[in-house]
Amino acid sequence: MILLWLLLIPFVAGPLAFVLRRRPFMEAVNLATFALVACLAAALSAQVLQRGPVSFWDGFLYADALSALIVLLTAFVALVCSIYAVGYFRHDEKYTFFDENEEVLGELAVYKLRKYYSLMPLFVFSMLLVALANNLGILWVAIELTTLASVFLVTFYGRKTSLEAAWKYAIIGGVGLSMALFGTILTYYSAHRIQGTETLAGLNWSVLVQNAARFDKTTMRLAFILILLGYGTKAGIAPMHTWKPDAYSEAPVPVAAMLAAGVLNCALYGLVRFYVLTSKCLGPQFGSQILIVFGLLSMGVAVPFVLVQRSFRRLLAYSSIDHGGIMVLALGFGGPLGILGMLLHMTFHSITKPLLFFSAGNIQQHLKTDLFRKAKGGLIHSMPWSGAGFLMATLAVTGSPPFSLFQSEFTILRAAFGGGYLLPAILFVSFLVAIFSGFLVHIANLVLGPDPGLPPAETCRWKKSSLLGLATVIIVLGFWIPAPLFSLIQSAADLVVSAR
Amino acid sequence: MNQTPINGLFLGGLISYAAAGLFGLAAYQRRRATRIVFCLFACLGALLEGIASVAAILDANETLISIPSGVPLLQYTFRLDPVSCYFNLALAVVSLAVSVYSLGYLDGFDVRKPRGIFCFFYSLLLVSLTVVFTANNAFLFLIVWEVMALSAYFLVSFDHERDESRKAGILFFVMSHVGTGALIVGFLLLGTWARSFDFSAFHLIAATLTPIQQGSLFLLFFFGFGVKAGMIPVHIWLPAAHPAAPSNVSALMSAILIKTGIYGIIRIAFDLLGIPPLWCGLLVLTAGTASAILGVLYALIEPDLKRMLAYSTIENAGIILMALGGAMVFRSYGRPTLAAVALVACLFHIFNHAIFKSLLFLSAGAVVHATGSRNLERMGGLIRPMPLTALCFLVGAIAISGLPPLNGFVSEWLTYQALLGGFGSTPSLTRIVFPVAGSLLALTGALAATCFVRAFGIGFLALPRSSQAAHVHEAHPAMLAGMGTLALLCIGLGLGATLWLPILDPLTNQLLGVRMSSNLVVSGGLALSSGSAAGGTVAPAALVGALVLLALLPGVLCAIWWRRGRKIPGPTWDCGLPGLTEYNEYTATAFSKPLRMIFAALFQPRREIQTEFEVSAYYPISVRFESEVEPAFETHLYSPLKDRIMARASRFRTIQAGSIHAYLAYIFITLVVLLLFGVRS
Amino acid sequence: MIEMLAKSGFQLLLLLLVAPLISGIIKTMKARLQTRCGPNVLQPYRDLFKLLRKGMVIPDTASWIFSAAPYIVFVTAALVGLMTPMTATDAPLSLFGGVLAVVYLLALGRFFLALSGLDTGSSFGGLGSSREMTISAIAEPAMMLAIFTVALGANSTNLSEMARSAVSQSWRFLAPSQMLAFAALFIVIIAETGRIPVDNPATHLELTMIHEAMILEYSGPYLALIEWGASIKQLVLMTLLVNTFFPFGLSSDWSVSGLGLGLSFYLLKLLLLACCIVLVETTNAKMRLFRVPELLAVAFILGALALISTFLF
Amino acid sequence: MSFIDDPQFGNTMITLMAALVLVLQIATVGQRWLITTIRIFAVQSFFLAAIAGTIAFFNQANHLYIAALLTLVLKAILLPFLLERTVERVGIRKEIEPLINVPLSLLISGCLTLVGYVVAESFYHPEETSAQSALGHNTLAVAIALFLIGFFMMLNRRKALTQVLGLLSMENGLFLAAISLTYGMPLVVELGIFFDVLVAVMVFGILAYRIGESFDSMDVSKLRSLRG
Repeated sequence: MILLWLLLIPFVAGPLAFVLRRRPFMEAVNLATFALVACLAAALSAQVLQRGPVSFWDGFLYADALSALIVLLTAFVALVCSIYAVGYFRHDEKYTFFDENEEVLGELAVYKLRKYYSLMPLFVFSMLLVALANNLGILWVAIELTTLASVFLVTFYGRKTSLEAAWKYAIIGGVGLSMALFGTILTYYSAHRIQGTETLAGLNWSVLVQNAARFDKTTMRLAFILILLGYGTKAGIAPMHTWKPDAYSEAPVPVAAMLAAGVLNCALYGLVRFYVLTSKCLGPQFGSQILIVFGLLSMGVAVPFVLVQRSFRRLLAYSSIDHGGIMVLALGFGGPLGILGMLLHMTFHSITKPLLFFSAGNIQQHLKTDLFRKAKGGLIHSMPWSGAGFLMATLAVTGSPPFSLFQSEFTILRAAFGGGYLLPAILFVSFLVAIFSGFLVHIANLVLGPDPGLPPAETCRWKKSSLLGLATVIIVLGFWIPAPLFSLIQSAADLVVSAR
Repeated sequence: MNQTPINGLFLGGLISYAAAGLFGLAAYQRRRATRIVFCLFACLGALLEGIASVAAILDANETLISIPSGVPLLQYTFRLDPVSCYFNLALAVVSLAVSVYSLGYLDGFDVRKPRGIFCFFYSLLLVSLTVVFTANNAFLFLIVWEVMALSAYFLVSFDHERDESRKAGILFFVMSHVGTGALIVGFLLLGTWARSFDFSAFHLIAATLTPIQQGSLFLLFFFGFGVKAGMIPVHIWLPAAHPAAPSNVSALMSAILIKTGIYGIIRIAFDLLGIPPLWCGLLVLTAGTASAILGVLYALIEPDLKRMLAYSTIENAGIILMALGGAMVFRSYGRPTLAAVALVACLFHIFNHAIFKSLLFLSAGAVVHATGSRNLERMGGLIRPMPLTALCFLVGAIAISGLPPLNGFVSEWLTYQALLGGFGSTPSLTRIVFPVAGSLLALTGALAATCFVRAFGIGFLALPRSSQAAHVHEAHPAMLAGMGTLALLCIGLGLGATLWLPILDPLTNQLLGVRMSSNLVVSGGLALSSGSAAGGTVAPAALVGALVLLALLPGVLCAIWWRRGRKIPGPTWDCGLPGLTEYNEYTATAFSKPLRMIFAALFQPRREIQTEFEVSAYYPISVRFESEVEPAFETHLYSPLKDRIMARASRFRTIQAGSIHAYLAYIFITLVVLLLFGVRS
Repeated sequence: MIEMLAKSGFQLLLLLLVAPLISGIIKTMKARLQTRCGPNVLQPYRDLFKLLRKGMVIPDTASWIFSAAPYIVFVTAALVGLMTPMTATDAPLSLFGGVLAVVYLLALGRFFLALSGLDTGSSFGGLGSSREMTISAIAEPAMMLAIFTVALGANSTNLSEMARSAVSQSWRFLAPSQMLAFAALFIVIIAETGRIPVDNPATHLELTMIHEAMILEYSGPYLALIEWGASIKQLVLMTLLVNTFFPFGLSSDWSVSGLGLGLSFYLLKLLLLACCIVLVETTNAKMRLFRVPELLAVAFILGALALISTFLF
Repeated sequence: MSFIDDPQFGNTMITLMAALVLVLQIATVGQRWLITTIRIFAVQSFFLAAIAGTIAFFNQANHLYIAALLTLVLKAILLPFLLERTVERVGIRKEIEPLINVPLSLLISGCLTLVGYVVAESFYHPEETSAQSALGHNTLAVAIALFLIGFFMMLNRRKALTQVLGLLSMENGLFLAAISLTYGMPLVVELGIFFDVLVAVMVFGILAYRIGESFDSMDVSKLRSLRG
């Protein structure tokens, strides 16, 4: 029953917010929905931990440890984004940031807010559907839905550049997903020749995984390549990453945070599902080679753009391309440590990345620009909380030790050295160091420095609470991981490894 | 003494450091009392750590402490073996003195500065340093290594309003991160071969490593730890970061942060890699000699007081590495006794350098705090208003130049004996390396003496060169107390060297299996011998006694022949000019001019003089003199490297040039290539 | 203990008396060679006693370092004297320190002398201390190589040990390494004691004086102490040169007959060395400051050759 | 009329129609008129529906009839009507010069067809499939070719709507592949896919319209301001 409620609540919240029209009601609905979804996600993970996989509608919705983890992460990020969004859009509304040439502010602003508050729950609904759908076809439909729901969120500000970003996002996403569909069809074909059933269950992952060993070799090889290209595009793996910097810098910050911490997880979730099938059928060797190449490529592509970046919003996009690359690399290294490292990295990344986006959002709203050239530095004087949060998040995201991302990167490196991938590991470490230096130079000069005399920014209660809440979670996570969370990650990793 | 009190002391020390940090962060801004409580907690922590390490060194078996950790992949295990406790003791002593000093120094900060943040990161630095020395697990070591770099970064860029300290902080953090990258790869390689990340496990498989593995691992670790130890090619962050930090932090950094690099090299060379091949020792020796020579040469021409001290830290790190290199070479030739002498010299110099370098930085901090500028050309005549600070600086200067009665001389003497012994014992051509290194060490020592004559002479003596230097008051009593303890320690270590050597016995026993103090200390604990039968001896305490006795002779002579009251104060000879002003005094740049001319090949000095005159060139109205020395490593190595990286990175920007067709083309080509070739593999 | 006190008392007395004599002899011989009649050989004694009785002018910019420096210079020179073997192979205080302690004690004296030069606040003091410290720094490696060569011969840095091994191996001074080491050490001692090619002790001309510039402001007893200390230092360095390379007549024990013989041979050898120094002084003009490093580089090369030749031949 | 239920006849009819679809696809690459592209797309969808109907008829896969009907209604009638209305409203008739000139792009489409056949080769298992199920096998090569040429068309054309059409023809290729390999995906999935395609086209239509409004031209290569 939890699965149905998990999907139904956001699905209903979208149109409800559309109907309510007034801002306080919409905010209330949004907050209530995501709070409820978060509790349900926690309950689901507890249930999965105790009683194993939960299924509903005889297998149509299916939640094992892996999907429970993805649901939990998506719910957490959605909750934090919704809290931040309240403060963010109030600030936008007050400083007429919507569109310069709109005379009648009030009415049009509400129209844009309605668009946000109705589309965001649908966006979260599609992400949850991705995690819970057992059928790979429905998985594809759900990921397509995430793209469609988020296109109009990217064009939120209606500027020319946001139109351009949305168009690129939609077209490249569409192309990627059609490749993914082709991969799904080929997988179904190779399964169809063995099972022969016509029913819907023919494409259910739980059914496919049992007799994946007998699938046809060449079909599965082609299917995996297409799936990697398809879901890799949604995850922003190089060379399909080109839409990411534009979409992240043009979308409003809560949407960008959801894209970075939500869609990335779902895309990689899809990739892992297929990776399990191919490694059962072809053995891990074939998959890991291509995954390592693509992982190193995305980290390598991120390095030059981090070093010579002009805008800090785009800097964050390249950081998430880099982290996408790290997770694909971890999957490529494989082995129990590799998969555990990847899932740990996914968890810590989904918790750390929103803080980076929120503090960047505060700074952009305060400075009215996201270009380093225009920002005169010394932000710590006018906005101490966001400045300090931004510096701390930068250190956390670039994987410097006291924070948890270093632990997951270290586990991934252990898997790399254990598996004998010496050169990729050394490249991995050098990319990490290069990206750290690029980030530090940019952000330290932005946050620290002499006082430029900007008026002190009054970050409202909502924004400050979301920043502080996330910061404490990140610091605590560096030293103490709650036992149930770690056992959830552990069982998800065992699921992926044992299924192989 | 069994285990439990040592564990209690050690953990108690860590807890009180942490308490100082949290208390400082929370309650700093309000009253002055909170400042005292912060310093008290820090001193308490230092005391506890000091006692714990001394007890652990003297205790026969090493203590292992493990605390349950929240993170499943990570175990908090500490190993208090003699080597780590020795470094921990040095840290405890220096942090005690610096904490006492900070009580006075922090009053000087202007009120707007967030002193609470400073206290938090200061205690975080102390905690991370303690754990770096005692961590027994490679993963914990790497985490705490970066936390140390992180807290040092925030302390260096504490007054980030100034561009110089912000840039210095970034340079420091980036270079230390590059070093940590090398360490991560090294430890992971070791971890996978040993199938566990405990240092004891590394120790077990040390014997099974092949020479190639040992060599490559050593290079990785030597680079990683060398960056933090301020070795020559990777030293450029040190002269930038130390002066930018507040003085009590730069004292702690110069004294202890440098030693974490050296601790790492010692741990790797002697404990974790078995016996590395010969060329590793020679590499360390040559790197040490280069660092010593270039460090002191750059220190000589530096007008900025704290930058000069930072360069002299590089010089002393070089001397320590020379002794260490010597020890490694002797060990690879199978001469443990000689290696033990070299190792004793290296360890003794580590402790001495920690003491006198922090003393120098603290007194420099007091001077800079009083005069408001770090430029030697602005100082002068400070010995009258600040007699005690001047005395402390003088004691530090004598110690660092290695002049007899103090501790610098004893450790340099031991290094000479080790190098001298090296000539006789090594068979092949490498025997010539040792005396040459010895003579370069002598050159370094003499240049260091010149450098500190210049610093003390120009900085403290004769007439004040600027108005601020004229109106100066003595440092805060807490600052004087901090400096005083260190000065007394310098003198004590110098005279009581023979008492100090037995403490080094457990260390040499752990690393080399040889106890050297019996044949190093001869004639009833009075004299220090060089280990060989009829080797040279030196008795620092006896020397001072003889000096005092002999001083009676001129005293008596003067008393007999010279009637009282005939000492008349008069003006210095001013060649008939209307009285001597501070413009007649020698300046720091002039003092180092002969050496700048002699070593012109290295410095490439550039001088520019512009004179304004009305009637004829011989009667100038105003002369403008500008002299500049080329920073060799920045201009020839680092800035070309940075420019090339940035140029190539900006060439990469064209792949995100905005055209959607190009983006689709990337995907299309990847698809077609993978369809055709991916399926085949 | 008493016996060591007696020996050091005798050696101290010897030191104090012979040092001014030697500088007096050098001065008169130099004058004679330049066909001048020159001052009486005992003139340095008269100067010292005159200065000890005169009053003193202390520059008002000077601090306690100005008045401490003379004592330290005199006392370190005396202590070093007690540590080197003059008439007998084992010096009274040889246990207290070897040749390294000698070098570094002299460095301590130079350190304080340079500081006192800067303390007076006049540019002459700064000029003198800057040049003094530079030249001694450049001379250091050459001296160290020469000392290493000799110490390796006796495999100990203890001066008495070196003297004993020099005495035991007859004709050792003819070995190439010893000759090269002697040449290197001779050049270094010329630089250390401020003799003509490096520094002109007799002049007060700004451009040429190095040692004199530092003690320009001293007067009365302080000047006496510094002059006396400088001559003791010169004597000690000459003794070091003489007794380690030409150890004839060094008595192995402190018997009266041995002392008498040792003393006479010792004075003879000093006289010969003084003649060599005087010869060098009169035949050479003072070098420009930036040519001195080349001279000391020659000394360094000689030292290195000496070292290599110990195991080549 | 006995030849109607003869599988051989079915096979020839399917191959004929698949070949026609491929020829029409290469024709769209060749010409420049926007309206004609939309109409060609409609005809292709009609043929696809016919192929689906034939396969359903011969293999008694009745869920395929629904898919065929949906394709017919949706892609042959509804979408072309929608797209034409957008074209009239924006008022752009003629496509300007494509990025790669026409003869070269035709050559590339030829090569892509070859690639399609090479890739399809590895799937062809004559030995184990019965004559009856081998019905639509050579259509897989056409499907892959359709997919790749559609992708190339998106790459090559400047107009926003043409890119949408490229995406739709790629989707057609997939539908053809699904039919020929596994006689269509499970019904729910098929419905989901159709629903997604419909929503996607509406979203693209709105976006293209707003780009036409603010950039007052549908030329996508003008969208270049976001760099680095």
